[in-house]
Amino acid sequence: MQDWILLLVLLAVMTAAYHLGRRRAVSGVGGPSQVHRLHSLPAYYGLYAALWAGLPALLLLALWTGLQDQLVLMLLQAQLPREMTAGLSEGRLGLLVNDIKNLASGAMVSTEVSPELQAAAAQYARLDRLGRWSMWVAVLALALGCGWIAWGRARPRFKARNQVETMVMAVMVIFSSIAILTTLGIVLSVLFESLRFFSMVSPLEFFFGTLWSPQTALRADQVGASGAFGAVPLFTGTLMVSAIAMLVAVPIGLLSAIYLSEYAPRRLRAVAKPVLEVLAGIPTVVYGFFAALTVAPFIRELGQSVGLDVASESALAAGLVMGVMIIPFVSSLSEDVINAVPQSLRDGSYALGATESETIKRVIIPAALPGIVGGVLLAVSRAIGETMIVVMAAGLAANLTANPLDSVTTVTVQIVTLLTGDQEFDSAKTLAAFALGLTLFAVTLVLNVLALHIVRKYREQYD
Amino acid sequence: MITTVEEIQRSTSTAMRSGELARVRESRETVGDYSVPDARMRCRDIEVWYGDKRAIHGVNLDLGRNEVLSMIGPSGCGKSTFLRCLNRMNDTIDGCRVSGSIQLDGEEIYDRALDPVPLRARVGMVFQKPNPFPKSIYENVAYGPRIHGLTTSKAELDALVETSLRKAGLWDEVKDRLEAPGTGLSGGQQQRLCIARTIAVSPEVILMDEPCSALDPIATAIIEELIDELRANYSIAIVTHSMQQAARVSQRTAYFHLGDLVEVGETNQIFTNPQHRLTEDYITGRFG
Amino acid sequence: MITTVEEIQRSTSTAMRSGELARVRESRETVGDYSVPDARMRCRDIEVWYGDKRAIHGVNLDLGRNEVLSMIGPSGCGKSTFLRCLNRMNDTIDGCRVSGSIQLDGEEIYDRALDPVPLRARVGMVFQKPNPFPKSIYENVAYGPRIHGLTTSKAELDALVETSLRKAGLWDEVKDRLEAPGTGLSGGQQQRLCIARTIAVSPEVILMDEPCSALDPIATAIIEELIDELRANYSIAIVTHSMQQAARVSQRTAYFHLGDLVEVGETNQIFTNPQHRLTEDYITGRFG
Amino acid sequence: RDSIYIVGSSTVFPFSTAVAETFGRNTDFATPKVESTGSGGGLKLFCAGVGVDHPDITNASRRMKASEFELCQEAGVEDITEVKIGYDGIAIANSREGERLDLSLRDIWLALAKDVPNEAGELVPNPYQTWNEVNPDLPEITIEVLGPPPTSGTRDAFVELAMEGGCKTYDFIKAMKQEDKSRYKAVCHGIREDGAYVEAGENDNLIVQKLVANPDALGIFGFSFLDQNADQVQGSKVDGVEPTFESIADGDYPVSRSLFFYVKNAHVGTIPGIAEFVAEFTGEQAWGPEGYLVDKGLIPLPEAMRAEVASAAQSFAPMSRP
Amino acid sequence: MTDQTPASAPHKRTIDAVNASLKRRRAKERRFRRLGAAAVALGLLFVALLFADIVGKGHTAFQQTYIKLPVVLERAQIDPEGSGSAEVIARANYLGIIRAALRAHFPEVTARRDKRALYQMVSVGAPQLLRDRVLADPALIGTTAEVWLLADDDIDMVVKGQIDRTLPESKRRVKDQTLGWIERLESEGRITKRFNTIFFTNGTSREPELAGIAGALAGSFYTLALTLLLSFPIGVGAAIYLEEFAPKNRWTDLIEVNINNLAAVPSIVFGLLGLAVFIGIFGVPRSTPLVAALVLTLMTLPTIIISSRAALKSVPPSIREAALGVGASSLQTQFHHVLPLALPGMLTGAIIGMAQALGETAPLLMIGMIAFIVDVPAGFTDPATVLPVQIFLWADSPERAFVERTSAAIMVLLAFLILMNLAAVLLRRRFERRW
Ligand SMILES: Nc1ncnc2c1ncn2[C@@H]1O[C@H](COP(=O)(O)OP(=O)(O)OP(=O)(O)O)[C@@H](O)[C@H]1O
Ligand SMILES: Nc1ncnc2c1ncn2[C@@H]1O[C@H](COP(=O)(O)OP(=O)(O)OP(=O)(O)O)[C@@H](O)[C@H]1O
Ligand SMILES: [Mg+2]
Ligand SMILES: [Mg+2]
Ligand SMILES: O=P([O-])([O-])[O-]
Repeated sequence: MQDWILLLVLLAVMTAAYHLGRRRAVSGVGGPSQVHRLHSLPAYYGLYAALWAGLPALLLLALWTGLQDQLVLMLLQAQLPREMTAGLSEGRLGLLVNDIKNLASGAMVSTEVSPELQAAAAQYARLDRLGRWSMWVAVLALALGCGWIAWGRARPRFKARNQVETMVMAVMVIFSSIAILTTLGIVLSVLFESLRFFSMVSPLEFFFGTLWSPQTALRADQVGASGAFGAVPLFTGTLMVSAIAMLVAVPIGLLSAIYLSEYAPRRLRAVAKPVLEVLAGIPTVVYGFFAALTVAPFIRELGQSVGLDVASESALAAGLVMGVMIIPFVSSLSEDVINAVPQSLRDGSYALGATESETIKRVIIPAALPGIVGGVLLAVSRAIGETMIVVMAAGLAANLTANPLDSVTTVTVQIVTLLTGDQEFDSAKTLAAFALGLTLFAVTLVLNVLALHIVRKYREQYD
Repeated sequence: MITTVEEIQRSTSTAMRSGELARVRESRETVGDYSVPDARMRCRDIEVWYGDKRAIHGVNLDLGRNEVLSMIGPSGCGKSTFLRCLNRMNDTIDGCRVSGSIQLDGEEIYDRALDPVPLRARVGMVFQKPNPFPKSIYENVAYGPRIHGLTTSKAELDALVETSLRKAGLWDEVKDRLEAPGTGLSGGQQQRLCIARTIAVSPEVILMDEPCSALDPIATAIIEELIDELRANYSIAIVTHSMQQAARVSQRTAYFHLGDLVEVGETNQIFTNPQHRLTEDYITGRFG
Repeated sequence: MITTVEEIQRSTSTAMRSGELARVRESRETVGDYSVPDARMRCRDIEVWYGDKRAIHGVNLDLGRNEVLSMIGPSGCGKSTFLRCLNRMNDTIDGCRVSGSIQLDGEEIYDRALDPVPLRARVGMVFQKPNPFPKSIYENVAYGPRIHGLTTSKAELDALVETSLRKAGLWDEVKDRLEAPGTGLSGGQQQRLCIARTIAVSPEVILMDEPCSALDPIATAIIEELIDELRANYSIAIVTHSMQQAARVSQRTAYFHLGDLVEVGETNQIFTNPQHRLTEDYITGRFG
Repeated sequence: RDSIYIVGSSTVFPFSTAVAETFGRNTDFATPKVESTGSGGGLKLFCAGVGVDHPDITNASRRMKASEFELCQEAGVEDITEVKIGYDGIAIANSREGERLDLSLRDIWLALAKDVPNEAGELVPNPYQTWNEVNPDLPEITIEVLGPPPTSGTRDAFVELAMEGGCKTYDFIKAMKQEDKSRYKAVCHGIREDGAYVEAGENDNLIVQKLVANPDALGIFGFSFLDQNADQVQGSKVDGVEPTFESIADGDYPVSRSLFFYVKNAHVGTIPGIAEFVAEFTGEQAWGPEGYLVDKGLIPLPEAMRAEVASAAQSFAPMSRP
Repeated sequence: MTDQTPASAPHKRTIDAVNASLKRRRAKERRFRRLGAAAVALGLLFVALLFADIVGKGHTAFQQTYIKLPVVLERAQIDPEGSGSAEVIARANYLGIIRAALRAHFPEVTARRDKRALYQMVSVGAPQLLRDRVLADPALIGTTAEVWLLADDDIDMVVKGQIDRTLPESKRRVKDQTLGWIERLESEGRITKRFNTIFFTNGTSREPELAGIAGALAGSFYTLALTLLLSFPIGVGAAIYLEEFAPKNRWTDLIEVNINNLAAVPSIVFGLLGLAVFIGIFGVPRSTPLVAALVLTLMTLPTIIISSRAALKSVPPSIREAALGVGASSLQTQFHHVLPLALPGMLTGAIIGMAQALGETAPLLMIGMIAFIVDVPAGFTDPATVLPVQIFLWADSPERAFVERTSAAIMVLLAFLILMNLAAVLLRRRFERRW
């Protein structure tokens, strides 16, 4: 609660710093009529002061709120009477402290309240208050101090714009590096388990084996008939399901995008685009039920009526429904970039006697290609990462097959089932999930590198 | 030394003369004979609106066979707008409405049943701002012939591309980088590329919106020679700001002013003996 | 009647004369004095590459104070490229590299430490293709003054916008639709809008790439008058295809040919007595 | 933290949450937070240590394993109370539009095992395609059984009770148990992978719906789903016994398993409400034959056992090493 | 069409060629256009189909069955001392009162077993509701009031026709006896269906008739608000930097590929990351909107970055030149000119990314969001669950009544999605333009 107030106060300090910085810069050149003699616009001097007043203090605030509790508890533990803490393990101490906290905050306590406990609770409340007050003081002092220094710098020759832009740029660089850090985090969080997995199962078997059998012993007292970790069927399954999904999503999505941006009346476009986007937000459970209970039986009956043997779970059913789900990735993103192709290019083509469709196919699509590929890549990515639909409609059997009417499973599905079922963290089985994750990561990386090169090759720069 | 539009307008109220001549000189109707016998294109009562703004006020004008018609007039007077009506290019502008009748060889082009595709294949256009496709130079020129299926073999297409680029005077500059993107050309080169692109489909009527604005005299000469040559078979309407150019290439000239077609007539006559005061003011304000 | 580039080149081998004169006439170095005392901008050994293609081959050229320098040359010879070096506009083109030294008032502009932002505020540019912002006409002109804090009140800004538009000869045409989008103007109007936008920030050096290409004679005259007026305080480099215009507005003229600066000198001298054969061919190929 | 933190089995989740809710409603304590992590995942979290950040109770649809107990001990989770709360019947059901089957354990094993004995008594890959090949009394329909994946506790129980039960009826295999335990397990626990057994994920509602759509298929799922969907699916008799509350509670129906929860004794008395929660769970109004858990599909323990377990649980008698 | 002299051979060729192929080209054009229209129609059809399916299954959940009984609210039982204190009134045995009312209405039911079945017709939540009613209106004490009591989910299912009364008894959960009581109550006009407010005000529950979506809704709200707050600025900032400022070299290629690749990482792996980093290292509390938002931010970032970059790419370079040419700094150029033009595409990215985040369950599995949490969260660090997880859990519940509630929850989620997107969609429409 208090933190919110502090945040508001900080905001007020920033606003004040903005105005003061601005004022100082303006008066430095002798009033508003002389602002052109400033290096930058007055607002930049204000922003500079405000950013300096705000950012370090915010950082401190974030750090402090993260650490305050631990600090207070440490202090509290140090001050607890000997007899209370004697012989307690760290975890139990934590429980004791929890009791004290509960008592202090007026929540229910588990045991009778002894006077010592009462005293400790009071002490805790004191410490907590102290911590909060020192936080206020520290944060505000930092804000005022930094703000004052920044304010002092707001002299006419000071390159405020450059400074502010450097700060903004730094923030953007930090933002960009989040992607890298995420990757790093992902790799690190699967790497060690993967290595452990590969120490149990030979990579050769994993990468080239064609039999994936989850029926391995998960526990010492459970023995499976076959334990095979050949990941090939999983990758072919992933490939097939994603390919089917793309076969649905890319034509429908792209054609929708084209129709909406080039042919459709405005009104339709304004409605249809957001409506299609809803497809991306329907929970996958819903798609899963739809695929398993509506599409799969339909395909099965259709197949049987023409004499085909269709498994009740088929890659086709899962792929089709997944394709529907990712339509908006293709349609909306493509629509935006198609819409952004300058009208002059359309005019140039029409003036030569091209029909709309020729213009679209030969001029607009090539010009919008990088963006379209971006959308398609996102869609593929989503297809690869999707689980629920596949589990519900394509089953879990790792068949190495090229028949879309067979049941297949995908890498992601296996990862999820292995990680959410009954697990044991030192059996090859659960570890396989990590190895699969890492491998998938590597495979998609290679595919993305290829995609980047292809896009580079066909990129057309207009204007 | 200079006559601004403002000054011209101010002078309207002061420099009045009397009688028939004065009436012609201040006419609200088009001065001169806007019709030609056996016209290729015949425009009647054209009005163009951009939203609420009327850009063209009831213009009548014919484009004859084998003639070059030049359109002149101060910037913003509606030349491009009018030109874009002739192949229904205005259809692509949101909020632009065209009324009146435009006939190509006796056929109403704003007829709902009419397909603009063959129309635009017959009435080609070079835009005021060069707009090459973001494709290779070769593809830019080959685009039209390809979609219309004008050639049957790669060799034929190559030859057509070469002739078109040659005619536009661009061949020598680009012959060894036909695969380079058309957008990486200089301004004047882009303009010539767009001309080459248009003539590659041999339209019957060619509309050119300031085709030489970014060209040096030599390139201009090449284009003018091209226009002269094309006239043998085609009809050409050209917007230009250079009265010298209008005089050099066109047989008839139309003078537009603030959305009105003020005067139209033989090029010679317009430049030597303009009837309307506005035309005269414009012509005599000429430099060079 | 016509001299194509090709013919010029062919003639090179045939029409050789001997002696000093011949050497000048066929010189590979720039003919004429490219430097001026107390230059505003001083360019030395400028080379520009687009990828592997060299568009400018070692050009030396000065731009003096209070002078108008015009650059002429056949389309594609590198005029725009050179002009864009002067305010580091080429930085924005992928794969474009510039080498050599360019100084503005003695300061190296390609210095890594130099901030291109104030540089571009000091060296303004009007581009060859008009590129108004997709904002209102008013915002187009007001943008520069706003970001540089040139005005302190709305009234002042309004006044500045009006003066700039007036100077560019556009005020009367747009005064009652200042809120209309700048992209909905005619070609020539857009060009003038871009000129107004540039002069609104009163740069010290103005680079104009064919500023009058889409303008009628009257509007051209207004711009030329503007240039003449600006010269009193500023330096101006102008690319033009109209030799008449170059003769009218500029004190010095530079002739470019295929990436080389072939000749530079007093405008009078260049047009009456060109030294280099290429210059002469270009000048005498003139029409009108 | 002033509320109880429970993790563990998804099978016990419906019961645990029902108790949690009632407990929250009827006492002044905060409603416990119950996470569904699976038995293994729950025990992993549970055994990570003592302290506010660690769960107080974990549910399991099987008994804690020795290795897990070790893990707990190492992390200082020494005293653990084990509470067995009842049974979960595992139904083998099909659509009401199909014929009700009467299966023996041996039929089940023969239909689903990876390898089955041929006439000569040698183990060969399972050749059976229809039920009547397994047992001439059964109808001639294709063997297609939708069941949980190997990561599920239900699957383990099914394998141990139904498959192994059927497998043991062959004496030569039973004999194997002494000689070669792992081979015995491999034979009895191996489920065929040729498509007759369809791993259908853990959503039992989905299996029910799939059975309705496909009357020839059989499905394996928890008894509560059979109870709730009695109008659509019917449970096959196993060894002549129909799956009902009574038959499962009496132990007549052979395929059922025990459900448990484990309490971290160290947290009792420090996290408010644990003792009261355990009392609620082990009270007759909850787990008795007329308690609300029965409505949720829990099969209660026999009366004597309930009394015994309840008193042990409420006194938090630590379990011994399993 | 033309009757030109043979001299005009070339153009004759053109128009002839055009006319010769026109029919075919027009047919192609029509086909293409129809294909486009069909694609849009198909897409919309899918939406309609899914909606119809969901609404068809779920709309009944917005109604709930109540049973009207005369309830004797004796002062002696509720407030014996007549203190009128809320605390005393709250303590009273309302379960007993309700049971007594049932017994009084069905005096013929005497066997223990039958009585139990009778009591079960009323929801276990009914006493609490009665208590609230009495607390709100203490004047009721001492009277016999006709009270609408919340019915049990089985009764609800029968009344709504989800349980077929014509089936033989053995195939139904509701036995003949109960059915008889229901029919009697119906004939007496003592059964009604009312708007199900409980569904919108309660947290989850194991009793379908008491289960509500409020907790999950609040959880989703906090989670997505935070996700949007983090992912949009970060995504757009990163996109601008990478597209416009970063030097184009191997390193930035690597980043680009890397971001594309992150989009392909299965969402559950982000859950692993969140578990290891946010919970494991930074000590963010489990099962909270905070940790969920952090994980979902990482998951949606690639979507936003990629679409933002595509949008930035499609802004014509001449706009940038124009701004730079009047001396705008590159950052000003971006924020004043490029960003507004690219905004529609960026918003699309945000819309899709947020939609995905709203519907995602898998990564939340790893960070303790699959949980039974009754209390409605009031902040970013309260234990919470989110809509898709609630849907996932309800879909996995055996009770028949949860089927319609699952669909109803999906409807709520979709309504949430549409509301969430509305602002973005309107904003996007404002900024869309062609040039
Ligand atoms: N972005 C680019 N990429 C590659 N080559 C280019 C690019 N821009 C220009 N060029 C080439 O560089 C040369 C010089 O171009 P520049 O635009 O400077 O010519 P210019 O003198 O301005 O011609 P014009 O009068 O036609 O505008 C030309 O050959 C042109 O094709
Ligand atoms: N898309 C548009 N929307 C609104 N008004 C427009 C649009 N295009 C042109 N106009 C207006 O219509 C009038 C005529 O424009 P047009 O482009 O025809 O002029 P123009 O004669 O070609 O001029 P220029 O010589 O400058 O190219 C001008 O006032 C212009 O501002
Ligand atoms: Mg025009
Ligand atoms: Mg140029
Ligand atoms: O979640 P389970 O361990 O009971 O399958």
